[in-house]
Amino acid sequence: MGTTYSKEEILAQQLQTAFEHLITEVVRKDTVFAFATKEQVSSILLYAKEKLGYISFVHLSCVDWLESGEFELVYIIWSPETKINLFVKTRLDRENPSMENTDMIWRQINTYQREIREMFGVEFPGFVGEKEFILEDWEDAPPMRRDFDTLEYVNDTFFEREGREDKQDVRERIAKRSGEEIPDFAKKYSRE
Amino acid sequence: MYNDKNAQTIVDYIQNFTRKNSLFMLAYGTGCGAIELPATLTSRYDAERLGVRGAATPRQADLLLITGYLSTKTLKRVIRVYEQMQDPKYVIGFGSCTINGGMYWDSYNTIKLLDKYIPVDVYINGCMPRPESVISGFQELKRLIAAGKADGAKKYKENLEWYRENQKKVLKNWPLVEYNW
Amino acid sequence: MNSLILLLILMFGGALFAFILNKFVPALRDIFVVLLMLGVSYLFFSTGISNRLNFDVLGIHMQWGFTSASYLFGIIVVVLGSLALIYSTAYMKGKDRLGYFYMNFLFSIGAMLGILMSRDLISLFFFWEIMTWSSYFIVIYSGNDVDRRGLKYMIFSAIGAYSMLMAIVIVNSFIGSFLLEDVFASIFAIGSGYQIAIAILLMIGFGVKSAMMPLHVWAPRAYSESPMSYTAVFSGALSKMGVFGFALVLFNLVSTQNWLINEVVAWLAAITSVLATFYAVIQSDAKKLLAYSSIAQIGYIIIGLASNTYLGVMAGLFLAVLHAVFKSTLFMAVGAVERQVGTTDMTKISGLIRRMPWTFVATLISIIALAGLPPLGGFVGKWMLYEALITSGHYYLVIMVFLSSTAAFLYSYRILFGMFLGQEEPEFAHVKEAPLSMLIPMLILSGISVLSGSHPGFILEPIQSAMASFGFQSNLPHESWWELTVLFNTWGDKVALVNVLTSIVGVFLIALAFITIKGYKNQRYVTTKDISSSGEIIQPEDNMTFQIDFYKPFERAIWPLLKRKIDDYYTDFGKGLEALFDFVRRFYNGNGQFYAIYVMAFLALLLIAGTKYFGF
Amino acid sequence: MNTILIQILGALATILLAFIVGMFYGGAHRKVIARIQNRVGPPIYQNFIDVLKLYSKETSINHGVMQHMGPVFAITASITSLMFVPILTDGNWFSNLNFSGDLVFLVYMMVFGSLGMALGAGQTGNPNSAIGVTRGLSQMVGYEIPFVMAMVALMTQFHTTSITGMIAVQQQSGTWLMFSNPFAFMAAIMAMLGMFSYAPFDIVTAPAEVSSGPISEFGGKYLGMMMTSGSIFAFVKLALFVDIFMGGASNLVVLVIKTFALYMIPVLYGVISPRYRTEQAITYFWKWPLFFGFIAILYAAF
Amino acid sequence: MVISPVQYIAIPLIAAFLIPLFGKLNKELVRIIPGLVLLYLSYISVVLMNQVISQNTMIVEIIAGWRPPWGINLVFSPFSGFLASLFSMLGFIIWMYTYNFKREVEDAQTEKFYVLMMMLITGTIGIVLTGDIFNMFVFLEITAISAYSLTAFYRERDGAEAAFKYLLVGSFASFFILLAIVLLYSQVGTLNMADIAQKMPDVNPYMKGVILMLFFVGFGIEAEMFPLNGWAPDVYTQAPGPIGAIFAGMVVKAGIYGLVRVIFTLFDVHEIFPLLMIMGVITMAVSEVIALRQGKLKRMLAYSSIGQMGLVLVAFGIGTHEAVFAAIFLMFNHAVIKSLLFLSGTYLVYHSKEKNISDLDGIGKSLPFTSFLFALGSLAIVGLPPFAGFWSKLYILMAAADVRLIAVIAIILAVSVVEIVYYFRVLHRIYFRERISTIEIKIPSFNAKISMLILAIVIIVIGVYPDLISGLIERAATDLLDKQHYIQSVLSVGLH
Repeated sequence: MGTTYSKEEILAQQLQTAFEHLITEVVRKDTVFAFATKEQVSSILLYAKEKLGYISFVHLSCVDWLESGEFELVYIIWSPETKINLFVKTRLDRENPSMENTDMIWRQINTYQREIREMFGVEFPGFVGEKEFILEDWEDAPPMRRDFDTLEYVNDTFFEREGREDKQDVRERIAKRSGEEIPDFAKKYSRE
Repeated sequence: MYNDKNAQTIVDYIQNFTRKNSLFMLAYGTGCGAIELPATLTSRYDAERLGVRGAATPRQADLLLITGYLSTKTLKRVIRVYEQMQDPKYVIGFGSCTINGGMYWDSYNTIKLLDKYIPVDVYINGCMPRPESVISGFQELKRLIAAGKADGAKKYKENLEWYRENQKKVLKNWPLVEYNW
Repeated sequence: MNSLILLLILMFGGALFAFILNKFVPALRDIFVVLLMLGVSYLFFSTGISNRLNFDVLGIHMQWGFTSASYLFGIIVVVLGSLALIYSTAYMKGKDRLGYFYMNFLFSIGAMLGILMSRDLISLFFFWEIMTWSSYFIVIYSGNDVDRRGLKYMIFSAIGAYSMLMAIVIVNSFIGSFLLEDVFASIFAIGSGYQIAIAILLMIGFGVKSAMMPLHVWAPRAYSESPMSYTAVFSGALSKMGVFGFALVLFNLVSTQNWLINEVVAWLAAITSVLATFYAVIQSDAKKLLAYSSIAQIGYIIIGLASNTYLGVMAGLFLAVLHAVFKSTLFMAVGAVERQVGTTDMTKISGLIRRMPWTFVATLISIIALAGLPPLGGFVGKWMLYEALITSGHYYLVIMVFLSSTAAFLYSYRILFGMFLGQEEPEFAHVKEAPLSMLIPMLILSGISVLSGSHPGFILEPIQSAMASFGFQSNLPHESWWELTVLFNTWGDKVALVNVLTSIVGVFLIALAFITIKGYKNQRYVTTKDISSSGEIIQPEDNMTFQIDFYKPFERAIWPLLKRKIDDYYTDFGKGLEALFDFVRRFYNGNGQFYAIYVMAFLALLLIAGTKYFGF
Repeated sequence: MNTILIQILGALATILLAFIVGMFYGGAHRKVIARIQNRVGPPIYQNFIDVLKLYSKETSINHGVMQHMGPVFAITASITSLMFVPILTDGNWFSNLNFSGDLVFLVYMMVFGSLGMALGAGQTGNPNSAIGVTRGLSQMVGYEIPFVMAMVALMTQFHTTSITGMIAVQQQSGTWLMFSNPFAFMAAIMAMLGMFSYAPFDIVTAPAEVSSGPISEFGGKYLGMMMTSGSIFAFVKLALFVDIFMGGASNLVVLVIKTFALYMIPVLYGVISPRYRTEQAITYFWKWPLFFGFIAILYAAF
Repeated sequence: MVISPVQYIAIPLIAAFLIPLFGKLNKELVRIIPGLVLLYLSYISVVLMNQVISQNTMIVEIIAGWRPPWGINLVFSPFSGFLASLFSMLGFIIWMYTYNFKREVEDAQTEKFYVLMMMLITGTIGIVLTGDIFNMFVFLEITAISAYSLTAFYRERDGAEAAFKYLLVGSFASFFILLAIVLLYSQVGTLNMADIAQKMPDVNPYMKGVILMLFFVGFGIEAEMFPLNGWAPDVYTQAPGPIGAIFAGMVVKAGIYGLVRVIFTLFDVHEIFPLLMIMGVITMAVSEVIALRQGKLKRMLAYSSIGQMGLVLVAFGIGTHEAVFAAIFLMFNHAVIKSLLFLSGTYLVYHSKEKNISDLDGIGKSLPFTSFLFALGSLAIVGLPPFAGFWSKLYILMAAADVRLIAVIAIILAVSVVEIVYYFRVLHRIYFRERISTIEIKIPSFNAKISMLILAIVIIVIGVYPDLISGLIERAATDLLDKQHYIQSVLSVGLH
């Protein structure tokens, strides 16, 4: 028909043919998003690694979508042939978040999972790893969740030296300087 | 030995002389301040001419140098290392973070005030202190030693319970086996 | 009755009786064997060397009786045998087939005494074979992997024994007598080719038992997998039978024209000791380590004997005695650890020093003796060996010995560290010191090691008389044994052992007093978990001991030497043979017609060829 | 009685001499390194201060009796070796016991300390100690062989195994043995680089890798005694080399000059060298030094 | 009753025919009668041997009044007497073993078994005792026919096949020997062996060669010489255990007796000795290495037996007095030891269908006594002191060394190593494996134990004190080598 597809579109189509109901989006050059369900993630990763040549694991991160009550896990993988970053995104319920363990696909996922478990409290059932990664003996809520109040915790836990002047929340000032609005939902968690 | 500052015996004098002129330093370099130490120790500033030299393990060391912020996780190690050192021993806090938390004043994971947890003989201010300041800190410590006033270890021994209480406030599940005290 | 016969009857009859006793009254078995062995020891010491017994079997004239040389080895055998049996009573407690074990144990000790009292080659061989199979039965006692390990031992022993037998019958065909005296007297009258062949064949036989390269492949596993109480005797005394045989051959059957044999033997022994030491270094199992170490040490002994100088032979025999002493102590100590802890894998155990202090002391003393450090006995032997080799011009040989004994420091340290030092683990907190009947033999033997370091005279005196029987006249001053404390080499250089001892002990005590008194009040013990580990906090259950790949850097450095083991060549050879045998087997294809054809063909062949070649 | 008194006093004087000289040499070592790195460096007496401070440190913990005895083994070895090395060729004062030992004995005595130390280090349970010890022992196998080859070459060449005999040979012939058998000297000197464990053969105590290796659990008086022992031992090695290769010394000044000159070889070689891994060190010793040793023996024997 | 060598032949032959009759009277008698007969034979052996040795003669028994060289005669010389005594005593021990053996088979079978066994023993004893070459052939046929039947005793396919192979090859043997006898008779005109020996120098050398070759092959088949021994492994494997012992202990020995009697006495040609020795070496080497690769116990024992026979042939082939002494000693030792191995081995694989060595795993715990005796036999057969096998091997080696046959010594010793390997492999399985096989275990009956124990005691006693029988063997060797004495003794009988 004469239509030529870019390599990103080819990838998107490949993924869509392989997985039903998978939403893909070509964001920009060399970047493709795939919005998967929780169950699909591991098979997409495996498929991409084994069949499509996405042999390099770049990153696994977590986003706290407090307002919609969800965590979003983003797996970023990369192929040395096509040079495309494939973002596989999935959303978890914020109540008792849990995700399939995928560290058998790439061993380095282990480290990211440890971090996410500690910082966000996302559980990975069946996952073997050292119990503590960064926070030893942490008893509070996971600190990277947006509803965790850092200042209150600091005041409760640590000693402060008297007479320190520069101790204040600078977010308002930064927002003013750059001319941005602090969104309403964020104000709720503001220190002031 | 330290109780009467004005009356040093000749033995004390010799001891203090050797101690101040031979400081085996254990640099606890977790913070960013560790980058200043190579400069301090090598050709440009040459701390070795003052008798300061690196020690590899706390057993051999006299001086614990804490270079910068301490997270709760590293605090545990620092206490451990400090307790493994043998008397007489001195601590230098290095940089603003050890003094008042510095830029990490509202971090959930770094301590703000080092001398609540272990006794600090000398603080060196700055973020970061340059090698000149570090050497000046060494000189201050030497002055204290010569005067018999660098008695942090003794304070720690005497007020151990107070220190422990503070330490345990941060380190929830007290992890240290009580080997040394 | 002649006490020699009584000795043998007691040993062999006692062995059978122990077996039967075990069936009916197991409780008395231990007491019986120990008493029997003590009685035999008493009998042995009261026998002396002048007793001779002559008799004929099948028209072969035989003679029994100890010479001063064999008496020296006999002392090793009975002393080690008694101590090892005392040790056994505790070590073997609760294992099965004890009747079998003790029977073969006593058999092999009896056979060793038999070998030593043989003054003719046939009874020597007779007892040699008894020793072989009785030790073989103990080697396979543990029952694991007998097909490979046991067979290897048996095959090599058989090869050795049969080469001996071949030499024996050839000697007899020339001389017409099996008596050692006759053989020694007239060996040089026969053709020099046969002379050399006889010496070599005999040395193959003795070389197998003393585990000399390339006949050593049976030894590591045979030593390491026998019960340790027997390995003490196995490595300490039984391998010395090979040394005894070497002494007989080298001093009596090799003429001075054939000095090359001496050199070749010495070099083979040197290579043995170097390679075995290297293998010992890379072992991680204490028993195997000691097994390789034994091979290496016997290498030194044979080098000493083969050097054929007064000092060298004295060094060889001294080391033979001392090796029996310290190596059996070490095997006993390892056995004690095995019994108390359950394993000898040094990657698993660590930090037993406070649990088993006396075992540690015995091990430490024996290791110092093994490593040849002054002021213990090992140094005396090593010193004599080096000086003998240097003064007799074996320059490169002495380097080999030095290489081997320097590398021996590595495994010496390994075994002390692996078992006793390192971190003390909670899983070994329950471990108790070995029972007294195991400790006493070890400590007695350690005492001998210590005493021999400064006053070696009490060992050198019997060695002197043994050497006189080999034709080396004593040049030591005739002093009481406690006065013999200065060793000389032929260039007149000396080492004064008492000065050494005084200096070491004096400085050691002063320094120890100083370091102990200084700050005595503040002195305190901290556990091995309290170590500086870059701040990491070691929990009691963490084991930080460095045990795996202990000498990896060294292993890398010597890797080219270790790439291929001699064992592999033998295995390949064996496989090739079996394939060949399978081929031969096809001859019997099970078909009757073929068999009939064979018969006809054979007859035809005979009829055709017979007239031609058999000349009717 | 008088001779015994002189012997004891002489022994004490020897120890003191060895200690002082060794300490100053240690200071000089640090100073030389500093100057080469364009630093001022510590004063030359810095090592005395360090040792005194270590002895004056108060708390002393140990992990058991072997650790307690480790430094004692070390100092026993150094002092006993010292006793058997002739310090001066003339006079009674520094002769000690050197008439009753020989080179083979000395070679073994020198190992004694390392093994004793290794036992002490082993008991601390520190993995770094054990790693350091294994490296040290492996390296020892490396350098002992060329050293012994050199010694054997000299022994065979001059038909004596004692040091006094070697000195006598040199005094008779008037030539130093380093010229009589230069190959042996080469081998021995290269082995000496390893014996001193300075760079490039300092992987045993590499502070950044194994946190000072065997001594990582030793502090206070233990470390002090080890430094003492190390200084004495350095002196012993130097005196031994001077005796064997450089004709001995007739008085203390000559002794100091000769030993210092010799000492500068490992120091200067170390300053400009990076660090070898253990197997590299072993192969280093088993290449050229071994070759020289081989040649030396051939040269001596024929 | 006057004791005479004739009784060796007559009594068991009569007993063999009477056994079925006694079987009608009492079933137990069938089992008892052979024992009594063999006991009596053992008794007369002792008496006759004593007589022969002490008077330094040989007993020549004339049958039917015809004096040699015309009639058939029996010669009880030290050599043949020794073998006859050995056969009768061994026969008695084996009978003791068989007394309760296979009680489950039907009575008719038992009768047949004993009839055949008696005939077999009669035949073997006849071979060694007879002084007439044709008579020897007759006894050989008696032996062979009963052996064929016994091989197929179990009436199984494999047994029948083995028997058929034996029959096939055995008939060649009979044919060759008969042919040789015919040719010989045509040359010398007599069948008496002493007479033949006397007249042998007159025979045409070419005919002599042919006849000797025919004898060589014929007796070689019976003596299991390579490559004529194809029948042997199957027969040993398929025959009942005690019969295997009889084969190894007697039948083969009788074959060897025939061979050496023909070679040493009749022909006395020394040119054949190297051939004998070479064939012995090949037999030994080939069969021992094949034994190494066997997976079945009895087959292994069979090959081992062949190997030992090879060794005997080597010793005879050396031909010196010492060698012959060693050979006879080895024949004795082998008869005893191999019988012990067959007897004990039979119980070890009693219920096993395949008789695989792997079925022996861990049997040492279940059958301690039998296993122990098997182990003892193994140690003895490979020639380890202090057991009997050692001395005979030693003597063979000494004899070989005396004539500088170094290569032969080396081969014998190398083969001994192979022997050690396969016997010890079996011992390992017996003692050091876990028992996994579910095959039922048969405990030996008391009499079987006693019989095996007797053999074991003989082995140990001879091993420790070989002089016990060395005198007899010495005389036997002298007898075999002293041809003139044999001729004179036989031919002078009845002359006075």
